[in-house]
Amino acid sequence: MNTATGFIKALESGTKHLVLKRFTFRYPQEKLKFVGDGYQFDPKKGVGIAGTRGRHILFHDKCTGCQLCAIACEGIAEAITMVKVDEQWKQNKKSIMPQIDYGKCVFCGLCVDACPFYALYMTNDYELSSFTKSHLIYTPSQLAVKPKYDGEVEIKIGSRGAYHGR
Amino acid sequence: MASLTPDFRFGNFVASIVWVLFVVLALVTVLILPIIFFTLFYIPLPVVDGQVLTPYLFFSMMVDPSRTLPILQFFMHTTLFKAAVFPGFVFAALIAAVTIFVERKLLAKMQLRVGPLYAGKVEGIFQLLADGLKLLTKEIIVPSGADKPIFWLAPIMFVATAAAVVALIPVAPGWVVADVDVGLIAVFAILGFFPLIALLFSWASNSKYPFIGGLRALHQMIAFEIPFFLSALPVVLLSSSLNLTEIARSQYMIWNIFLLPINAFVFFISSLAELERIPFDLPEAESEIVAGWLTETTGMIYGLIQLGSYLKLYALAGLFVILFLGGWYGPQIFPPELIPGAHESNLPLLQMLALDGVYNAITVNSVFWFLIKTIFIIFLMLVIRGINPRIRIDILLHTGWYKLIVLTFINLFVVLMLIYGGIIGPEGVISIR
Amino acid sequence: MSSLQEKIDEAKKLSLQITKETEDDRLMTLSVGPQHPGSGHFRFTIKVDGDYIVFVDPDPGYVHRGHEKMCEYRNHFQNIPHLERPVIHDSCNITYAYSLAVEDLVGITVPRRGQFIRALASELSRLSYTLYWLAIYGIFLGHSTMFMWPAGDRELLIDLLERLSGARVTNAFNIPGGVRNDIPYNFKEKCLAQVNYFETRLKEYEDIFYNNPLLRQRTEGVGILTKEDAIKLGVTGSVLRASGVPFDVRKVEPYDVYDEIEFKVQYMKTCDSFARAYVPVLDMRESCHIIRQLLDKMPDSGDVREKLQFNIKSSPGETYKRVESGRGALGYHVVSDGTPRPYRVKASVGSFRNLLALPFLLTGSKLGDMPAIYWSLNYWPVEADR
Amino acid sequence: MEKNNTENNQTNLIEVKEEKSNLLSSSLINSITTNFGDQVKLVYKKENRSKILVSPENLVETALYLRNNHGFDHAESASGTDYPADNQIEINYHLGSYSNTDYYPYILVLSTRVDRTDPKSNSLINIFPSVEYHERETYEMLGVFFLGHPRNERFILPEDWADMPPLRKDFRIKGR
Repeated sequence: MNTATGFIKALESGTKHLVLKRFTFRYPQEKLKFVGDGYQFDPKKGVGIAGTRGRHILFHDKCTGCQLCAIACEGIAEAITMVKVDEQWKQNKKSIMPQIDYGKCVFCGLCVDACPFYALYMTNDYELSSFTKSHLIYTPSQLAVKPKYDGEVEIKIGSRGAYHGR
Repeated sequence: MASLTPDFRFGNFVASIVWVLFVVLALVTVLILPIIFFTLFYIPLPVVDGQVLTPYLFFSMMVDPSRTLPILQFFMHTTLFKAAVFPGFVFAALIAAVTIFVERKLLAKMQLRVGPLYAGKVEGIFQLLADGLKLLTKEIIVPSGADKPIFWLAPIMFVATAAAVVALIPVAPGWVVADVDVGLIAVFAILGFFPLIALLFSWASNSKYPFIGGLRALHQMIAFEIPFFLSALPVVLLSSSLNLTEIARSQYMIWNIFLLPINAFVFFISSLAELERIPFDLPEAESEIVAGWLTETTGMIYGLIQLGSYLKLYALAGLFVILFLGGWYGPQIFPPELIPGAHESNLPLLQMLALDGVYNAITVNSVFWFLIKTIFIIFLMLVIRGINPRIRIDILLHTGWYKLIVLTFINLFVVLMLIYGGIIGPEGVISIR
Repeated sequence: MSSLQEKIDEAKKLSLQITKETEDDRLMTLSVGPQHPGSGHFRFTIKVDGDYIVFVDPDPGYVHRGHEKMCEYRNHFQNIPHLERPVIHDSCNITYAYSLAVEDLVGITVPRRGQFIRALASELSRLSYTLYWLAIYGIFLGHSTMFMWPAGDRELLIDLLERLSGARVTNAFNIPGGVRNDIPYNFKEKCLAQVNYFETRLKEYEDIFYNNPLLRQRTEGVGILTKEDAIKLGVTGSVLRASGVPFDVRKVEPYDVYDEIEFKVQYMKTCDSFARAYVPVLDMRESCHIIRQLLDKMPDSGDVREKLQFNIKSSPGETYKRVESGRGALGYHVVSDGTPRPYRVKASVGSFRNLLALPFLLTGSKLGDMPAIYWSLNYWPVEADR
Repeated sequence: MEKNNTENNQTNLIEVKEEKSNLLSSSLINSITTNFGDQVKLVYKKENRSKILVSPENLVETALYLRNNHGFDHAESASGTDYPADNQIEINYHLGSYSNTDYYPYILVLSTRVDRTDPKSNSLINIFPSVEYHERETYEMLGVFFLGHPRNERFILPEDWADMPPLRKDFRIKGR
């Protein structure tokens, strides 16, 4: 009889789930809500600020071309190269800024930790697919653009199980 | 937006479609129509309503509503229609398709997933069509060293055998493709071909995993064939007939499942094993032997075998309904006429809408109840797939040989005692007729 | 005359040879992996006699990436992102051990709040790994529902890790000196709610999977690894605990804050595949318990990270630090020669140690038991290859 | 001149370090030193960890003593470290115990140094069966031949590996 009760319990558990809410959400129509504006780092305190590690954002008015991000990346992904930019900034004598190859980047965020000038942060934008590998290389001017991302669903726990809801 | 390739031109796309249409039209006018007319000229044409059904008459009848229904009625009672369309292949294939879709959605629901979603806008109802098209366009890879004739023949044989089982299942009084007197035995005889096909195919594919899978299929089949047949025997004793229509008729008052619950249980388990569905899907156990005897299947070969196995699923669920759930009997819920007074009125359009002459309340009711019961059984089989892991081969053989056979024998003797004791049976206390 | 005798002898020899060959033909060699659905990135050759496995030869290395060699060319911080690659589902634990080793070499202690947060991250990571493992165990035994439920419920924990660290699986969160960032706003309530809900899901797993008679038939009494054999083979983690040795690094050698946390070391004495499959579920319950305590006892404010230079130089010496990962004790033996880069890193991982039990258990068992035994060993091919 | 410097660095590694001494460590080390005397050299002693260095000839003997008298029943890992400056390869066995509850948190590193040009060492497979794959890995990664090991052959590396053992220090990674 132990066998029978085992089967009946399994059947009960399985059929119970027919009325639970489905857990998946429709991705392109709905997107996940993230905590902040992306991972940031406060060099004074030496700790980061929690957030999603998506693609980077580069503040041209703060970047000094010190290459610390490229040095940090050297042993990890070698995704950052310093390139010459046409702009003239007082703090950036050499006029070089990071250019990031997202075909190589592993989104560890250690370059953000390395930047002492609040110039390189990460954003919520993680949708970076493209048809060619060359499109994955983001130049400093592309990195300066603040991405638009509006996710609205997050995990909710209700009487009919956990689900993704607004 | 990002789904189009950079070199996509809409004009080229339209042009290619127009070109294909033109080629098809040209071929039809030049080749296919003459061939059709030549053949029609030489074959004898049937007589409907006292007129020879020439193609011209046929087309004219299709536009004249008053003449359409007799033609439909005539075609519905031809053997070809029965075998190919209604209780036969197309009907069963449709149910198989619906079963596949429902199975995917139901399992998805049970597993808190979505299941098919995108094909066909509404919850992915055209997913199966998309899958079928995909399988059709896929390359068929024949392994080197394979026995090519058998490798090509086996999937077709599989579908044909499954369709042969379907042909024996009645769905309503008189609606059966082959109404043979040894119906039940014929069903078991045809079912006995499946492991042979599996073994042949696995041997022909010249690979190790299919070979093991084929052997497993054979073992499983032999272990479960005997309880399968023995569990159906008491039903034959009770209704004193092997004809499936007769067996269904004998349950007019009491369904067999109330008299023989253990038999029904054994039959259900054995049919799961016969179908190689989840607790018993050893021949296709993917974590042990890749995909078992289906390892070397590709493209439409795989599609045909899937179709065959779902046809078999429908056939066995139908057989369960015929044997234990009283066949097509159920309360009459359909009206005698679809639109009351349509037969008396002389309005052809109204008669056509009411399907006068074609519509038969009893038949429709029978088919309805048969379908409801069959779907319930299929649903049970699907749910069992969701909650169980795979069984091991030695436990399976042990279950088949030691438990189920003994159970069916005991049950058989109990039923015989009850019949001779005059409790159940044709002249028993609990009368069936 | 003699030539005839020779011929007869020759024929006898030949026939002997033929019979010997036919005897060998009884055995069928099956290659399980690397493209077999029941193997992972791993291959083992088995020989079967009928339905019985008579010979097993594991051949790992399909995803070997020279992890230990790579460490010698990067500094301690740069090592973190690639160290977690072998087990991205358990990334917080694998970097935890390395961080402990580096902190020991450098000679710093992590702030107390940082210790709590990284213990929390490692517990979440362990839960998510165990669910992934459980999902694959389910599908290996042909239970498709048991594949989908843990894979779906894992989202609860992945979501928490994502909030905490910013990445879903490759967290790079535990680094030498503490953690990368403080917990975000409103994290405690969210974490508590989701972990509590997750704990109720474990009952459903038991109903549909562990108490299912078919599963019991398949796993109970299968692949018995006795206590003596387990000790002899030096297995670890849930495999060891299922064989009746209550060994858990968090208990026997508490690192960071684990000496303040109350939990039981769950172990079973039946030594079979079922025990090895069930001990991780018991562990998951304990992990939920630990997470609640960690959230409760965590100091409200404070530093989370000891500030270290990017090119921190460690004193020459060597150390061996271990943590309890999802697969057992995970130790890092780090040798330093005073430069910013480690001189030699050796990872002693649970998977590699449990691999030794695979031929031992599979030989003599049935082919149908192969997935039940293989995946119950809590073996992660990528980690074993490093 | 530079080479000399590095050599000094390397030899510095094997200095005795007295750190926070532990009762367990002390009793264990005492027991070993009373038994083996100068044959065993203590490298470091920390809380729950200690490392001893023995000569290759005494390796089996020491391991046997540790297993029989102290309950070290398994090896967590067997690994090697290449010291090209000393022309030596160090083999480390991280021994642990599951049968002796006192030694649960304890890891004893049993190490030996073999010549780098022709590295050969006695296998501990008969004493600790758990070192089988670890020693095999050490063989292919560092080229140390383990005498008495049944399968000194390729394990993790590709089948067609024809280069030198990759964990040797003179095996360079491309581009670094």
